[in-house]
Amino acid sequence: MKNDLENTIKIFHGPQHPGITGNMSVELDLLGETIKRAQTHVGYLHRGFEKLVERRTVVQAFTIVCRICVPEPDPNEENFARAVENLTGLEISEKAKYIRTMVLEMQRLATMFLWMGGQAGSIGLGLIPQWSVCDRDYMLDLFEELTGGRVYHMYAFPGGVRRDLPEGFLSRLSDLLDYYEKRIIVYNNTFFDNIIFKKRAIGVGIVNADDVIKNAYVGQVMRGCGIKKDVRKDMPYLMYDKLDFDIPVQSDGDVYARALVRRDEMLQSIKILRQIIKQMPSEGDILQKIPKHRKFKLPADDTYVQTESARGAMSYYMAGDGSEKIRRMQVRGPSLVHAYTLLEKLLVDSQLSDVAMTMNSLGICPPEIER
Amino acid sequence: MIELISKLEKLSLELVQKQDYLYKVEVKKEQLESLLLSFLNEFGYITLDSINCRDDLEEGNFVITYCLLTPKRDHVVMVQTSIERENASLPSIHTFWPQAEIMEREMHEMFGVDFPGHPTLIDFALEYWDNIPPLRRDFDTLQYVNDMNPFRGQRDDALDAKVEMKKKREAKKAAKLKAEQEAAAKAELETQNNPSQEVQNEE
Amino acid sequence: MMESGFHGCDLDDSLKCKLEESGTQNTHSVMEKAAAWFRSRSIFVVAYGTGCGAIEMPPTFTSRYDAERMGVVGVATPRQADLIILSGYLAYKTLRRVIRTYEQMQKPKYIITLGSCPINGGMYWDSYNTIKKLDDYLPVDVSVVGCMPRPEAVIDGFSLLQKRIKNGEKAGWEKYDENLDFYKKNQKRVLGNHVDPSYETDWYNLENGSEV
Amino acid sequence: MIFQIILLIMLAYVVGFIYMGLYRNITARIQGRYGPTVYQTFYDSIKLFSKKNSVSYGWMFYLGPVIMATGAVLTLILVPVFSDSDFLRSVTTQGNLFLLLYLMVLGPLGNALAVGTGGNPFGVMGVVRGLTRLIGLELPFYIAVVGLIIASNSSDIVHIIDLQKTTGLNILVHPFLFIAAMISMVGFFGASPFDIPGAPQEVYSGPRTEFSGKFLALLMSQGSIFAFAKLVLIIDLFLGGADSLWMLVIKTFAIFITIIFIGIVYGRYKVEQAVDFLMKIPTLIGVIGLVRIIWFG
Repeated sequence: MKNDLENTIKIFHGPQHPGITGNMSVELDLLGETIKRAQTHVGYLHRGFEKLVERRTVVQAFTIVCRICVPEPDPNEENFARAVENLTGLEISEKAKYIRTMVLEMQRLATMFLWMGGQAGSIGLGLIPQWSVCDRDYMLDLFEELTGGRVYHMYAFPGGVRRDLPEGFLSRLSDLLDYYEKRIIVYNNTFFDNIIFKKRAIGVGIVNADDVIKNAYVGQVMRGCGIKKDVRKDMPYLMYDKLDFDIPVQSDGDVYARALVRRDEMLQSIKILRQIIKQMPSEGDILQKIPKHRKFKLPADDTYVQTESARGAMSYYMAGDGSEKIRRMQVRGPSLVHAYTLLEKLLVDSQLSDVAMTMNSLGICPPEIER
Repeated sequence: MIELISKLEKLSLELVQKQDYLYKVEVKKEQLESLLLSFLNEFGYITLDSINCRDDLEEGNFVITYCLLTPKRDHVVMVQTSIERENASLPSIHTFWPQAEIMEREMHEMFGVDFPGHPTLIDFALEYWDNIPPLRRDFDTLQYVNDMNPFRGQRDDALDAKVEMKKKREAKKAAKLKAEQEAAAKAELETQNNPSQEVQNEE
Repeated sequence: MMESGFHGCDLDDSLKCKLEESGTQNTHSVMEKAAAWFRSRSIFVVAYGTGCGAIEMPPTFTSRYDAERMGVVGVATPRQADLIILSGYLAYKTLRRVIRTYEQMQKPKYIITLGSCPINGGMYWDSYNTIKKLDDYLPVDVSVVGCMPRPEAVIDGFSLLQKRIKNGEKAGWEKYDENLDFYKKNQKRVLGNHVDPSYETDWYNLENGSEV
Repeated sequence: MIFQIILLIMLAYVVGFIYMGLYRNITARIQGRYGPTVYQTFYDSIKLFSKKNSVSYGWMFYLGPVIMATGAVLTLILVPVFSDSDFLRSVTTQGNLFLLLYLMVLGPLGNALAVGTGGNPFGVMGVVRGLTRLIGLELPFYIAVVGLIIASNSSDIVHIIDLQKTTGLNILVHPFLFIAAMISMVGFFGASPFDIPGAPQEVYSGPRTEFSGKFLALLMSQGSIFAFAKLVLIIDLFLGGADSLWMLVIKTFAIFITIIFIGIVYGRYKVEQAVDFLMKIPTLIGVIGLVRIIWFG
């Protein structure tokens, strides 16, 4: 190892780099273009969320938790809301559960489109980002109509959701899903079946299936190795136990397998959303009234909740102390282990050309690593 | 699950069910490493999902929670222990779980917990930090911010929000009162002028 | 909470910030006017997403909002860039890199900030790791407010910047050159001396020496 | 003579920049957006010329763009632009293919020398990638050119153009050679899938990483002049040259838009994959064309 590192040059892949997934950096020791050692550096986006949350009441903290992961804020809101509900024993109505499930699946679709842009951009296929980011925008329009926010929704409040569905929303969602189904065929032809994407992605960034379980790799990394696990099925929350969907798996464990898993998950999300549109109850409370909003107290207890985000299981640990403030909220997103333990391992002996592609396929989101 | 309860009872530990998929077991610090090892090797909880730390300043200890999963991933077991706040240190478990390395590094930086035997206790998110570890509750972030990074001053023509709010509220109240009085007076006047109005409206 | 009348720059009187609102600068010759017009028509943005606002950069630059039709294009390196978009809050660690990136850019150069965080801390006003008041450390040309600003707002920010360049108004980099001591002192106050090259460097002479 | 050379360079500059603008515009339309104006690259280059420069790596570093520009301009004035008309003809009657092939490599080599002194690892990586790719690109192109030289029994471009009037266009007579030359021409244009030297997701802008302001503008200008020269060379060799300005524009645009359409639907090959591909498929096609000429000529 020491001898290998003797003649290397050290470069920083990021934080100012077009090929990095957000504001982070990977320190690479290169021999030619082969990477001999990789080390991840984060902290460029550290805001101290966990400290900020400790200084705020539940209602105040609710507005900032969605900022924890920028590309997909909704799993954060869901986790936060569910943790508070677990601690205080709030029950939410069936309609609110359906709406929350719907928002989560919509967010999953939107994130997948953004990922597709990044993944195609990392191999220089400039056409796909242009299309897919635009397609994602149509979903953001629906979000805006539903919640009032394009990116940050602040929607899943402890005890339900903040607002009822607008009139005719479900039919508009249904139209968009029709459009997406057509588009996914186009993407399949231009991107997933693209000969150059196949040539570059197959056999690159192979994750060992034995490591997956022990090292707590989650999401598409796990399912790309043929392990059929998903929080939505294993520890069902909201309405997922009443919905019919599959968990797509691939067995190769490389970048291409993860891409295919994501493509199939998009189709599954569309399937779930169609069921929700059909089953959505027309009547029902959307938000359970919390007595004394400002003096809403959390009991001295702790809980741990998990949600399947678009990149894997995202967990929150939350503890109250009998006062209005939250004693401790710790976020454990999928990126933490992926960006450190996994990425540092995968990049060794790969090429510089593979760095951006590998990072994108792991779904690394820097703001969630360091909060 | 019953199997696990009986196994833990042998070690005189109690498994508490917290939620549908959530169990918790509390141990002493001395027992922690051996218990985690037996969770890994004997009970089949081979996934370490996260290590969480909580600062109980009033009791003077840190509460550390290890969240473990089986390969089935259908429930979470929280192994909880509390350690002294002063000179806090824990055995490092990065040899059992590689991902613990980064989690412990983060905990070291944010809480100042020491991990003897940990290979890379370097900076995680902060850079050149020389204050109390920031997530300890005796670190006052507002004080720190005011020292480092003062607020933007107001404009010269800015108004005091509290006074303005009060004024607005009073004005609103006065306006409401006035409107009510006017409405009452008007109604009274109308009923006096044409008493047949109500009948007409009903038609 | 917020103390009224508290001003950020506790500096010597000699370094008192003389950053008045930028007035119109007279463009002297036709050549300069022409150059200003071409500058406004072609703005290269360095690819650096410093905060949450970076999530609205892809929509802005791709087919739905298409900033390229205004001549705003992304480039990879700071050497070729005219504009850096500081999209949101800046942690101290990022601020070091941003200052370095900004100084690698070639003049004339501009800064656009997105969101409320660079203006007054935004919702991270009590965070121990982010700065408030970016304009103490770097000269900001256009601030687009919002959390996040929508792509339309970002494009509006671009067009405002283009208008200002076209009119030949005094830009941020000129202010930065004039008040280098003020900015360097502020940077040193929050970042310590942990920036390469160090703050003890004689900036004025260094720059003259390396002028080509 | 001098006047005509200057006029030719100006023509190449304008047409080249409009083509580069069209490249961006057509790409944008396919991507579903409005895109920049056709003159956008021209604005870019003027703006870059007006930028200040405050970095220095010594004179060798700045010689790089100059060498590249020299290579481009020399290539341009040795390629016969118009075959039959007197307009702009006097300089280019003696276009020799061997000299041209040499000049086409001059630019990248000069740039490599310059970037090496810059010391930026990404620049050096980009140059190494570019030179490796050049090995792959040259082989099919040279095979195609050698095939044409054998077929027409001359290395004079004017002669090759004249010959096509009697035998028919080379694109029809020697289609294999045309395909081989066309694939490597995609690479010479830096279009996908052979655009690895300047891949922004990997090495920033590759060889251009450290260049800014005037030197970047010079690189852009030489790029557009060179692009025009290469297009003219292709139509001279395979499409029978051009008699008038209209013919020139139509024929070069046809070649150009083919390159755009190929580039837009593909990502980029890694450099070893690119060389692997170029050494196999286009080379094989070229060899088939060559064998066809030699045995069945």
